[in-house]
Amino acid sequence: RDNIQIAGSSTVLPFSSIVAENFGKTFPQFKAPVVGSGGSSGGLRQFCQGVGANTIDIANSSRQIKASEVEACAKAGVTKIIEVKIGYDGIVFASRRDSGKFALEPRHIFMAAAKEIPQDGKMVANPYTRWSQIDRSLPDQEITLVIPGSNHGTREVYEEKTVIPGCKTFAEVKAMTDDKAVHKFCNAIRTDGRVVEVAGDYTETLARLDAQKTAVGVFGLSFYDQNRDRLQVATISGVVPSEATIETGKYPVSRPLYFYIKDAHVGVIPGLLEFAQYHLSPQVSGSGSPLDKAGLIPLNAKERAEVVKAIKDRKAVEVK
Amino acid sequence: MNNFTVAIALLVLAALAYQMGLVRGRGVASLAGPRATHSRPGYHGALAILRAALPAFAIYVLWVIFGNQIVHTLVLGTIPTEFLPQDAMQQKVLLQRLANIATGFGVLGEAQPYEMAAADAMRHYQGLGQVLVAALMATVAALGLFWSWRTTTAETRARNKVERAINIALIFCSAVAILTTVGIVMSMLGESLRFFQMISPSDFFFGTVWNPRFATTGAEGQSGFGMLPLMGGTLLISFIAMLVAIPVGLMTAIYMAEYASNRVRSLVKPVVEVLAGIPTIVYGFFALVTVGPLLSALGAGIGLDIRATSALTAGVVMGIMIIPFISSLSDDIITQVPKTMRDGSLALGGTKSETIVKVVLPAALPGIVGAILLALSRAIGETMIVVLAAGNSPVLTANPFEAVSTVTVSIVNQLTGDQDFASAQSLVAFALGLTLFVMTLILNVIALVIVRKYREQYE
Amino acid sequence: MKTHINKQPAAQAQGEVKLSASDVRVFYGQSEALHGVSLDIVKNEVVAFIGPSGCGKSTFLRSFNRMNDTVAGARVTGKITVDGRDIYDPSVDVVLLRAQVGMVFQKPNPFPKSIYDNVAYGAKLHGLASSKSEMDEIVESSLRRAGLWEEVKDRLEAPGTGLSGGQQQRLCIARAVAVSPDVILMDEPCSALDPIATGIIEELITELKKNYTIVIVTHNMQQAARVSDRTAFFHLGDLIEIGETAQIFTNPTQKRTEDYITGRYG
Amino acid sequence: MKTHINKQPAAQAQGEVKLSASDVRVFYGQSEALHGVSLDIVKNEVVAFIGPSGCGKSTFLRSFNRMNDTVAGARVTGKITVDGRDIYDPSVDVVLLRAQVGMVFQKPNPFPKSIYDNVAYGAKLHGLASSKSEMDEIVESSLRRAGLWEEVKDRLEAPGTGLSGGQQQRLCIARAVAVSPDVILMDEPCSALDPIATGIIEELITELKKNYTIVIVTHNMQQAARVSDRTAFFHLGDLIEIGETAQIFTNPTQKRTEDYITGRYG
Amino acid sequence: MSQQAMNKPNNQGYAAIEAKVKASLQRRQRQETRFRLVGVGAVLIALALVASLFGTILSKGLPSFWQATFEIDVHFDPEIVQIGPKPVQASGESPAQFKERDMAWQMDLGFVDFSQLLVNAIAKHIPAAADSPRDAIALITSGEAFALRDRIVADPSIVGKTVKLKLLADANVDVWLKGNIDRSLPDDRQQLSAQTREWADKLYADGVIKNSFSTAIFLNTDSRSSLAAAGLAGAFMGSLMMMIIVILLAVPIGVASAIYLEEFAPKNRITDLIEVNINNLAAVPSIVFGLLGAAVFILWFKLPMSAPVVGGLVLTLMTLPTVIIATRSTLKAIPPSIREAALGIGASKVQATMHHVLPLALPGILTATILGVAQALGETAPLLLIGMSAFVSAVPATPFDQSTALPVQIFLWQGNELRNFFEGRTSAAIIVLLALMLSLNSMAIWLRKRYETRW
Ligand SMILES: Nc1ncnc2c1ncn2[C@@H]1O[C@H](COP(=O)(O)OP(=O)(O)OP(=O)(O)O)[C@@H](O)[C@H]1O
Ligand SMILES: Nc1ncnc2c1ncn2[C@@H]1O[C@H](COP(=O)(O)OP(=O)(O)OP(=O)(O)O)[C@@H](O)[C@H]1O
Ligand SMILES: [Mg+2]
Ligand SMILES: [Mg+2]
Repeated sequence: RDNIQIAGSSTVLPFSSIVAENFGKTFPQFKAPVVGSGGSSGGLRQFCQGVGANTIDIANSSRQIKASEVEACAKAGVTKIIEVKIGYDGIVFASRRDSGKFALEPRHIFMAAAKEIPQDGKMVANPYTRWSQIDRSLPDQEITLVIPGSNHGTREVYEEKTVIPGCKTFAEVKAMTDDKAVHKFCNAIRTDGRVVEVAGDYTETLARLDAQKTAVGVFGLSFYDQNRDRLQVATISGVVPSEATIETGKYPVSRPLYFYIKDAHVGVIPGLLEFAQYHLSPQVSGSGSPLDKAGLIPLNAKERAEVVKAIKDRKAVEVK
Repeated sequence: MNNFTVAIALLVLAALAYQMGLVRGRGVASLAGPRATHSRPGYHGALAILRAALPAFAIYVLWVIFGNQIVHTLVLGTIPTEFLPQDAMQQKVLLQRLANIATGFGVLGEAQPYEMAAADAMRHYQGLGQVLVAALMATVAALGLFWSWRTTTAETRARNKVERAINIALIFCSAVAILTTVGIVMSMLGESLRFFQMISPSDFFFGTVWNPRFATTGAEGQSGFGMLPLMGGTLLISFIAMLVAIPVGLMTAIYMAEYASNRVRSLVKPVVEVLAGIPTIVYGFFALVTVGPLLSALGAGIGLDIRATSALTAGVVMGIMIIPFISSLSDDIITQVPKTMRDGSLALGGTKSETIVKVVLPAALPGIVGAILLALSRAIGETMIVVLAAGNSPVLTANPFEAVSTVTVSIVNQLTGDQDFASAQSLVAFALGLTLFVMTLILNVIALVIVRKYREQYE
Repeated sequence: MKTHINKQPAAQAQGEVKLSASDVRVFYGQSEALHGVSLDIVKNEVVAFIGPSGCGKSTFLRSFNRMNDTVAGARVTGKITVDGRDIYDPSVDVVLLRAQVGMVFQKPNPFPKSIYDNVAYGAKLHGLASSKSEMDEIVESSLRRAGLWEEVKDRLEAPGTGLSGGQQQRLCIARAVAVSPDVILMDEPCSALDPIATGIIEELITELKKNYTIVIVTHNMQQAARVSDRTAFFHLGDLIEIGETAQIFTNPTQKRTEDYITGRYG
Repeated sequence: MKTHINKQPAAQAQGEVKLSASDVRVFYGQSEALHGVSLDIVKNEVVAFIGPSGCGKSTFLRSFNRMNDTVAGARVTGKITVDGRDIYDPSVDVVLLRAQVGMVFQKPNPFPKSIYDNVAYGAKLHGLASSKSEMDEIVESSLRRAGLWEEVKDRLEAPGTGLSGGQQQRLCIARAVAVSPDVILMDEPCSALDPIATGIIEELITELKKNYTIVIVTHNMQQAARVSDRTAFFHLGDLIEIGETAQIFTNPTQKRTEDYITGRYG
Repeated sequence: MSQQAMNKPNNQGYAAIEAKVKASLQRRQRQETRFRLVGVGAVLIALALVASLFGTILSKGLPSFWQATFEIDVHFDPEIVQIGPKPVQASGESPAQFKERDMAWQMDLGFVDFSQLLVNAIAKHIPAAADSPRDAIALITSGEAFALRDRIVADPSIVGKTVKLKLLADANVDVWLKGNIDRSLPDDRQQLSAQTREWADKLYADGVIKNSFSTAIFLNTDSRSSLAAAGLAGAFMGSLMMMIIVILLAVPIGVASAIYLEEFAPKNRITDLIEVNINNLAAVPSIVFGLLGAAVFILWFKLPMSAPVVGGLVLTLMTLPTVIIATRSTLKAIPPSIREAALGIGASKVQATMHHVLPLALPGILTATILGVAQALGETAPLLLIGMSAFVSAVPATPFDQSTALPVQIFLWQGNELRNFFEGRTSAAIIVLLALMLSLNSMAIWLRKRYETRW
């Protein structure tokens, strides 16, 4: 095999594809890599199937590799893995343009989605059916929240960055000592159909919004950006999601994106390290670059330098 | 000696062998007369192919599979140990390099003397191997031809032998299905067992809550792995799909086979078959954007609360997809029923519909059941439509207007999601796959028994 | 018209006309299998059709209950009436016609069902039995009349297709008799039957004659002589002659009939 | 053994034994249709099987070329030999056997192919013609011998299933004759034929006899008397009697045979 | 209905029966009409479903076959394109060395600012473009810069000349010109800057941008960086190769196993086992076949990833049950007398099957093929696990090359963020897929029609 084979997260896929395409065109001596999807889990599973031409070289992942996975990899002979962080993915709440405009707080999101709400020290079944019942400032329309399915990495971010903080604004929750119990309580979603879990991609979320006017959906920033004519974004705690606000950390809901290189393939499959470095070069993933336009929030200079160094050193990943 | 020339050579050989067998067969036939000759010349020809070309082909296949390995081992043997990389990967790179030198393509940088020597060896062994293999193939082929020529007599049971070969080939073909099953079970069993080490089987089989969460989100997942809601969803949606597909499909088949003119039939049939070829993802969107809201609005019209994404939507759309499986196949089968059956009923004063329902359909039943089983299988195994249209809400309900989820959807979600692939959340996909496999197996056994019981044989 | 010449005065129907054909032609695709046949059959008589193989007997017989409709490419012209009503009139209900004019085919074609269901089929269709026991009665009496009851009474649930050739033929006769049609068309009903079974069927015909009108195709001259009142002789798609059976067999008016009757073979 | 008692000395084969059955029993599922029949048939003779419908004639006939193998649930015990070789021996090539022992079925079953292909099929299969013209010749002569040539010579390309009942029957005879088997088993070959056609087939049988051995099932006593050398009478799965045809018809040794022969019906 | 007739229906003449028959007849005729109507209804429903699906797909997809395209003079300004002569292979130079030098030359070429050429070309029509190159370059899809490079690689003498070129406009320009985005939206909701939009309109009015038939969709492979240039060539070839493999393998193997099971296999437990087994395989979710393929073909047989061979093999295994079951169903319906007739003449079982049974079963087998191919062609899930749901930027030349497939392409496109552009593009891809399916099946459809005869 003389070209790089990549698989993994569908969130990273578009970025990877762009780099792959340009990589092939820019370096005539290398063939363009093949970028497969299959989810972070599927990608890493393939990645860890072993070493050899019939295994992939790079796994895209929208989360960091897990210790158990590193272990499983090692068992199959994939002992050294290089981690490359490529940037951040912003996650936004958006509604249809012809429905109400939202200025959300994490607390609102929790109250809209939760199965039970603390009320006067007791946990009661979620009584809210309209946004305006949660907060007068919100539009007076039916609650329908379209969130990513539990198989999505985005779901974790959604929960960690909005639901849990929103949940913890309640005194009753604060009073709980067991962290596990807090998670369990906060993450329980209502089952009356007002919260829809989408297992597919953002297009599907968009289709659901098309089918239901009042729905509010969770999207990637770039997806929203390309469909601004149809969607309007909600502010979270008053911050408008944008590249700038995410980069500076003002907008809370975002997550890092990675890919992992199989060290054993370096030098065997041509162009592996070159690809990684090209990926990290500012003209590819810096601000104003194609990846930036495609919606990737770039690494800041310091992070970038660290990652590039790690690539050059072929530093093995360390997972806590 | 590339594949192409070998293919040509083998074809020529086969043609030669056939011709020879044919001539020989004709010869003995003309001597003994057709009566006293056991097999037709054509069979002698085919037998000659089996004896000459088949072993030669087998040898070539073996060479293709193992030849390179042998050459590589030999070449690596010639390389001085100090240059020989230990790592298998590096050896591969080296061999590639050697191959480049050997073919004269050249390499970057100066080729080391030991590399040159090894490349020479490689060239040598490759050439030698090819010559040997070619010689072996020629010998075997010649022997086969000779054997055929010598042993061909009027009594040679060439037909039986050729038919035996055909029979064996047929058995092999059937074995593919068995091997597939073995492969599927093998590729899922290990992972399933690992899953059952993490989650107790009783929780999995009898649990009524399906909510496998990320391990990191705290709620350590021991509970949310009950597959009953998924099974329920699968059954519900398949049931609805069959409710749509069987009447429409079967009636379409009946109409096309019994009522429609030939023109109409030859037009309608392929058109309906297009339904089977539309990618399921397209159906998914069709369900989500068109059918769902439509059903929802219809429901609202008659005072029913139907969700846009519900078991009903997914079932209906899935039913649409499998219509051709029932309609086209049943149509072919109904057409096969001999006309005398129909005549018998019509002459007794049966109306056309009575004839169809009471005589033709029962006679065609085994085939139609096969078609329906096939369609049902498609429904059970279908994923994309459900992902989009069923609402993906794994709750145990018998209400078709509610959102549900199915086994297949969960398999895909858990397999291609972002979660830890070594965790129960991901491994559950294998357990689900295996369970579904066993469940459908049981269903099929039941179906077989039922069909056996009601099979009607005409003439 | 050609056939009117063929039609002998002696052949004129005596009594109430039940079936009547005039200038019936049948085409299979391009070829004409029947060249304009005219014929009257009166109530409660038995008419036998005889003639060499392939002369159009079956074809003509099948026109009386419009079974030719089911043959792709077959076309019937001319006029056929049953009880004076043109059966090819669009307003005619074919189902009713076929209930009235029953048929036993040349090739036995039992349904792939149990023997019982085979016989009960028509009666069930027309709702002739209002209870299970009534149906049992119909089945039994029909099988008895076809002389099959003794042979199959222990295996009524066995498939009708597992019977011997002659048994299948009698099953088909029983099946047709079970719906008590007004007219019965029988296409060589005894071809696969031994003399005893043939005797039973011939008895049946004689008995049925009291109430029904019967047309029978046969190659067996003796049989025609035994059971039929009148006999029609066909040749190459033409009705050559029709007349009292006795007269046809003893004193045919046409040379061709005579040749056929007196052929060395009987 | 029961059947040996049945077997009369007069029935002993005179000459080289071609077919021989000993204690043949045939079961359809659980029920025994043939209760141990023993019988020898010598070369170049015509043996007729007679007996009431359902007595097992076809079943026995089909055992001689192992056509019962194709019936699900059918089982044959006992021994049948052709030219002294046990045909149920595993080493026997059924195909060769069937090429040697041809069969005309009770129900005409032409292939859904053209008339020509129907007849040419067997000859093609066994390579009996080396050229198109030779094949044409075989087809024509076979059709002629079956007395069908004149009727179909203009429509050889028409489907065989579009023929009349009697024509189909003759087509099936022509088809069997075309491969010139050694032994021909005919199951009521004339059931759908008129006297003239029957005469042709009977002539054919007489002609074939010179070279072949023929077993024929018939319900027509006259026919049996005309064409067969010996006649076997079956009843309820038993071979009751076999003997010279003349003797069977004039002076049967068994009461049941006599009853059957002298039944009022012929 | 007289009491008498009730009691002894059998011995009464027809007169007594007639009343009963007539009594039931009206109901039965109504039933007949109803049955027939239901049949017509079913056919109409099926047709309506096809029509509505087709209607939606066609109305969305057809316009996408036409795309906003520049027809513009591009001057290959040597000032901008500063590049040495293309290397030629020197005598005595090994191919590897020459390749090295050639690569270096091409690399140099890669650093040329091709966008400047494009901006200059546009500036000829809109002088203001030279001042805001960012807005100008947004008009043309980004991949065209590489297209210019490829031209020079192919023919270095082009430098210095002016050539009239067809260049694809940016996807958003296409969306804007086609009106697929609400033109009245304010700036912040538009994808293009006000300046770019204005220029696009002007160039369109001037005829520099035309809505011309898009060859890109057929000739290009998928593209992520240059959306307007995304095409189906790779996916099409991949699918075509897979389908050929499926047809060549699944149909013969499937028909062979069906024949074996239905005609030859002894009817015993083992045959039952195989039968149940096959029926069961039909219900296995397609993704499981992907798992199988990844485990067996890629890991075990060491076949390449993302290759049509593997895809073809996996889809073959997936469609096999369909073909087998469908074929068996038709074989079951063939009257046994046909087999008997052939056997009786001395045909062997194989011959009886080949000469008589198979021709009669052919329509059913073809239907099985049609359905199987249709199913295989539209399948996405199993391809996910063998690396075929991939972004591949080359057209596969052999089945062992990496490739993607049409349904995968559809899947990827339907998930693309730029909905305004890709909604149409996705439908166009579906049209191509259906066209491929119909043409693959047309032979089978035609044959089936020929062999359909009723006996
Ligand atoms: N396929 C079958 N399955 C079960 N029983 C059968 C089958 N074929 C024949 N029989 C039974 O076996 C017995 C003998 O049948 P067979 O066909 O040999 O009779 P036959 O002497 O040829 O009668 P016929 O003169 O009516 O043709 C009959 O009782 C018949 O019902
Ligand atoms: N379905 C058909 N298609 C074409 N020709 C047919 C069809 N049925 C019958 N024929 C032809 O029409 C003519 C008359 O056939 P018909 O069946 O009426 O003869 P028949 O008198 O019943 O003969 P048999 O005594 O042999 O049954 C024959 O030449 C026959 O070949
Ligand atoms: Mg007839
Ligand atoms: Mg019989």
